[in-house]
Amino acid sequence: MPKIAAHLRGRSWLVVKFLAAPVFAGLLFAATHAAAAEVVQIAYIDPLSGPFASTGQLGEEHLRFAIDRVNAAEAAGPGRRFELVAMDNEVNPEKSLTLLRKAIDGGIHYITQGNGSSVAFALSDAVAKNNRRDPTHAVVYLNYAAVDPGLTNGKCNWWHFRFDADSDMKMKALASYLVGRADIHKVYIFNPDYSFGQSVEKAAIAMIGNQRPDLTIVGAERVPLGKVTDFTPYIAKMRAVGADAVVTGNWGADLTLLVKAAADTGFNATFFTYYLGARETVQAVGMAGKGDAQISEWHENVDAPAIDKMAAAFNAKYHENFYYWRVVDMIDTLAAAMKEAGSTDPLKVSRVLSGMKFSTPLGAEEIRADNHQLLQPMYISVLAPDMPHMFPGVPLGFKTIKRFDAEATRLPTTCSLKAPD
Amino acid sequence: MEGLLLVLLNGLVYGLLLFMLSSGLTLIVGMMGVLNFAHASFYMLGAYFAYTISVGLGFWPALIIAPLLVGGLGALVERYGLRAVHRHGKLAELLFTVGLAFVIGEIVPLIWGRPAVPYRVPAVLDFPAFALGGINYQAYRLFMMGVSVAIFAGLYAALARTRLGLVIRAALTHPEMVGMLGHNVPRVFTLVFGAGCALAGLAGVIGGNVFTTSPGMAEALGAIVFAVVIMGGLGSIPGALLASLAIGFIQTASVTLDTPLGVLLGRLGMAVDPHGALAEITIARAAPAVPYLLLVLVLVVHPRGLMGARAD
Amino acid sequence: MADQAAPQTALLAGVPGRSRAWMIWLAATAALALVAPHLLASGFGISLLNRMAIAIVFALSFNMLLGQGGMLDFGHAVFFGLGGFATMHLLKLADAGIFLPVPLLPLAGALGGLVSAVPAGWVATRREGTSFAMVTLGIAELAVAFVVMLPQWFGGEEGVSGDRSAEPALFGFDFGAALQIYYVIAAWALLAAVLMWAITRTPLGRLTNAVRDNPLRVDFLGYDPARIRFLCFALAGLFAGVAGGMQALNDEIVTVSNIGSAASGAVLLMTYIGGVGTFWGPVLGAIVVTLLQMALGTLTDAWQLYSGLLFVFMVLWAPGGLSGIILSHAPLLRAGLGHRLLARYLAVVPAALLTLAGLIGLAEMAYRLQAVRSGGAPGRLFGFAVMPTDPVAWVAPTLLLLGGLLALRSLAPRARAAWQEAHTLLARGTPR
Amino acid sequence: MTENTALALEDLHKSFGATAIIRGVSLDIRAGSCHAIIGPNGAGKSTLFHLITGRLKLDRGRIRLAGHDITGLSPHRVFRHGLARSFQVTSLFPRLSVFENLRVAAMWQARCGHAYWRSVAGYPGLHGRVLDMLENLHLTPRRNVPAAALAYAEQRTLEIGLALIGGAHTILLDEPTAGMSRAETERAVALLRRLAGGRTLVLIEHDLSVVFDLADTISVLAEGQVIASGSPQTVRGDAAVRAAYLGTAAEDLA
Repeated sequence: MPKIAAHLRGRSWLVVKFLAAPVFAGLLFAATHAAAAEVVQIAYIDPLSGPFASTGQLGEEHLRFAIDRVNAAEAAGPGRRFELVAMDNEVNPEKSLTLLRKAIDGGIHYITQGNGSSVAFALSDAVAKNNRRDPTHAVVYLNYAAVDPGLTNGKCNWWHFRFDADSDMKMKALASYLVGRADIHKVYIFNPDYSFGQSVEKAAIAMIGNQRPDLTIVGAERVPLGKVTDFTPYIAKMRAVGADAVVTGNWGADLTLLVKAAADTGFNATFFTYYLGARETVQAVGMAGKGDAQISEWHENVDAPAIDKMAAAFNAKYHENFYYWRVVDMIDTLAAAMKEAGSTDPLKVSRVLSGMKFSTPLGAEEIRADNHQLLQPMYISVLAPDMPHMFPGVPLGFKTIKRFDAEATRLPTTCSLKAPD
Repeated sequence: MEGLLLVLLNGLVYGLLLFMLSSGLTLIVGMMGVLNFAHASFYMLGAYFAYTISVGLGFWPALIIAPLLVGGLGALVERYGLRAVHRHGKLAELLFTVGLAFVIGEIVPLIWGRPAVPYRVPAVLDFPAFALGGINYQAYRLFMMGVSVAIFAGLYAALARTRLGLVIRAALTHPEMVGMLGHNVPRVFTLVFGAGCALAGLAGVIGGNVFTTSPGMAEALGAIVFAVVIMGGLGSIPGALLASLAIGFIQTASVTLDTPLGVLLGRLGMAVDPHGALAEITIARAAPAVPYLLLVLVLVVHPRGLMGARAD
Repeated sequence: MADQAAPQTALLAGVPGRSRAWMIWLAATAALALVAPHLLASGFGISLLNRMAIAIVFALSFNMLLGQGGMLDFGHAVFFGLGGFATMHLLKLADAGIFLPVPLLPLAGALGGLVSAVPAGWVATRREGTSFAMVTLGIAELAVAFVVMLPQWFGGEEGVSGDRSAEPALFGFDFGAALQIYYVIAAWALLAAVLMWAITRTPLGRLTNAVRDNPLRVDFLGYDPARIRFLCFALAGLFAGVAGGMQALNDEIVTVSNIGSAASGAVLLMTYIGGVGTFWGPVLGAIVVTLLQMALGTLTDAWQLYSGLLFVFMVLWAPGGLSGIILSHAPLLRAGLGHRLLARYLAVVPAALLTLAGLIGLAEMAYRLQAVRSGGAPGRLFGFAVMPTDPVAWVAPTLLLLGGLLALRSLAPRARAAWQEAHTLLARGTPR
Repeated sequence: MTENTALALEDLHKSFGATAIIRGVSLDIRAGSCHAIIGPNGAGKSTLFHLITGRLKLDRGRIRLAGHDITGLSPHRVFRHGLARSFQVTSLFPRLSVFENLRVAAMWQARCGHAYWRSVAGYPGLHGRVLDMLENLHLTPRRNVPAAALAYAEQRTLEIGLALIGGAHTILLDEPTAGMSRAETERAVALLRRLAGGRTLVLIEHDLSVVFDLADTISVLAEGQVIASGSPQTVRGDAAVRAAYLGTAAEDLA
């Protein structure tokens, strides 16, 4: 009983501190504004606890790395520094909205997020409403990994900028490669059963079916995320229809289990994936992943020495493999836009970002003015032995089998954005 | 024909796997009446312990040591946690295990890190043992099935045929009586809980390398083990086996059916809009929901589960 | 649980003389709700109040089942979420130009919750105890599976969103502003709470308590316990739906995550920490847990561990929840026995703080060790620069923890004894 | 069966597995009488009550309550036909107050239904009826105490009160004085006598002084069959009863 009394005491202290926090934050904000050095806070709203924490943590490390680079070079303009404010949303849309509110209260005008299209839709929608209702607290939303095409089509808005190719763009690249492979005749499409998987499936059927007389789609299946323990029956089904390629948007544990089940049962089709590239996944899949393909904007064996150096620095600092080149790209681009705008005002910066053209060590890139989707070069690569860069514990590395120019990934959009007044 | 055989075989493999995963829970639920929500956490601990041990000593020592460690931990939890909440009733016991699952879920990544650990199938068993319809079956799968059958036989024999089993079952229904006969009832409960956790740990040792050993694995195991235990009838070992196999066969069979659900409902006499949302869902897509559908159906028709003796 | 919950149920039980007190409470709560947003004066503060109001209604509806009816529902979020979807679909209709006053939309949530709770309740309430809980677990899994599979109705991963301010303004309010929607939500919370409280005073409310205590006996008194459980379940679903509708208005988006096990788990946590033995316990729990979720997360990475430990702690040592603690002390304080406890309690505080400091120290060190391993900075702890890779740094918190625990071992029983003594005195002093 | 039969049992049978517990029991219980059922342990007395009240399902036989066939009805439906019971092992609502226990028991008769739109305090007569019963049970000072906190004899008294307050015309009492002291038993008997008021009481009782004190008719149950039935005097002299009651009980009978 008395223990609890103490506990309660602790709690009420917490409440006081907590209620006082906005006031302090406000004071702090005023103080920093008065000073010469201008700090631009970027709120990072992603999972930092719970089952998806490792992905969120990886994103945070990349953001910190990218921000350190920008600050060291004063790339956002003289005296202008970026600062990351990490917020744990547990991939929960409702919690994300509350955190967005908190960020807005704290005077933050830039947020970034990547995990979960559900969160992305919620944030994009809330940001648009907030900016309309309260323009002085406008927020720019930088999306580094949520790939639902809807975000830059039916549900697009001015304040959302996406730095990852959407699932349709990735499928366009995958499909053009697949259709060109004369040895592939029967394709099986296998996806997680939520909107991302559904859009992958739709795109795959549209882009792969009817392209070549001897190339058919022999099956399309969706399974609930994280609910299947044993994938063998699904492999048996694929095997029964004679599939020689499997296109899958599955990720994380489901992808690992799928690829391992295929290897265990001796099913030899090539898996064309969206998310094989994460170190955690490659390590879990092990040699079973040999020969399987992924689509990405970069991988360790892309010939770009400047990024190699970056990757080496990142690996040394965080004991993790550099993975999100696009996060560095995104922060660099934001810094460049601020420098060009000569301001950190969200509207001014967003006007610069919209339609911005620039080049990176990988080639020319463009943020489309009509839907704020970044066009960037894409690579299809397969896990192969004897590569210069291989994964720790697994003697495999990604090997480019096809590169696409940024322009080649452009798709029609239903969106046409206009800057707000 | 081959297709049917394949479904049966895959169903059997999956069913036995489910039984292995849920056997420890069945034991604890059946003998103590505690719905142990931390079951999946002990399963996860088993996998992690086995990984750590196998790095140093190899898989086979891990197979013995890890379940013992997990069982010991379980016994401690019972002795110093569960026993204290016992007097507050069943709900408190259940909630205690919920909290415990939460805490273990946080501590595991602190020790082993957030990414998955490379815990692999032992090389001796990593080869295709036989093939059916072009699908290879790993020797390790056979090993897994063997362990599952052994667990069943062991549990069944221990509870039904030995004096200890008799005492345990009596302790559940008539604790005072058994206490008066000179048996230490609390110690019996500690023993049972420890044994249940050890079985969870064993499932972790064997399942952790086939699946992935990561902090998310407890959550991934999820409610399915509860579906098995409840459907089988709380605490009935043969019931759990029956439920596992039923789920295994039906779910595996549903995977092969691409008939839309709408057509099925139509045949059952329900009017379904042929272009509506329901018409698009195939039975195969709904397959992973099958265990829960079965669970609800079984409980509606037969509230005590397939072979349960008690209703609560 | 029973030992602490018993007295207060008796207190609640129809003593006609107490009927004025609730009006004072209601007026005070309404007044507080009216001024609260102005005291906080920040958008985040208001959105936090909204979350609390929603959580309060949700937790109260959950406690209609758990506390009042003895039914542990593992899928209560299903009705919350479906109520939210129903509200959102109407909001979209409103956006499309059909006249539907925004503040009344949670009524659609009520309907959605009720309509979904009826079939679920029909199946589940035929059982009691553990079987009931397990059926709800199965129903929840099924509901989630189907909601995900039906993007046409539930929007799949992206959920369903609408705009509460798209309609023509009603009496000059467009409900876009945070403060306006706060008052809508606060009004609903107050209304729902009053209604739920009123239901406890009706025949069904009393019968629900009776079924919780002894369903068999109810059967022999002319009532079908399954029917009472069913009605209670349906009503709880209705109010969960109201909470879902409030959330739909607040967030302007409803997603599958509202239906899932995490949401069902959260409401269980809130209700239990607040205390299931009283009507108002869940209100307390909803407020405290919402604060924890939102505030603790920004203070430390280890917040989930702390929440878990708090939960285990409550189950082990305070199964009556916060309201149980308050109730076991209120009569003592009222009888002027507080001074007997104060000294003993104060003696425990330093020991408890010591234990807590040690525990927090160890947890923080562990989390920082992880951060350092992946290249982060260790930061400062209690004002000290710490280096978790240095084993020596672990000595201090370990010693704190051990010392605290040792002190507690001798001091806590004394405080407990003082508490029991006071209760004995109370019992002797005021014969009932 | 005659016009004023309250409860008629016709050839009731019940087995658990291979063991036959009730083997063809037939009884007519006269309205307004106090009918005691006695018999050695394991004779099937409590099982008989469970069968009458719908707690257990009959294998065979027919039960009529004041002319209505109540065979196979669930307990609450049986109650609604006017039959209430008390339990051998006290069965109260432990967390509810004494007052609330009685009020719940009186609700069906006060036509409360399942109302959730109307305060329970607003039902005419309900409150007064509970207060009266509290007085009769001598529990008024304890009205706000949770049932779990009552002393044993108080709990037994409340148990009887729950059976009596519901307005049933036929009341089955399963060992109402079990575990009570001499003085407490006497009080309970007085209570039953006072409150019975024209209602039919069916009594299972081991305490034969209570039986002979209260009952107009006694039936003796042994091995699942009625071996004797009649006035106390008749039963006292019955040879079969003596045979069934070997040992101490037989001396009591004499």
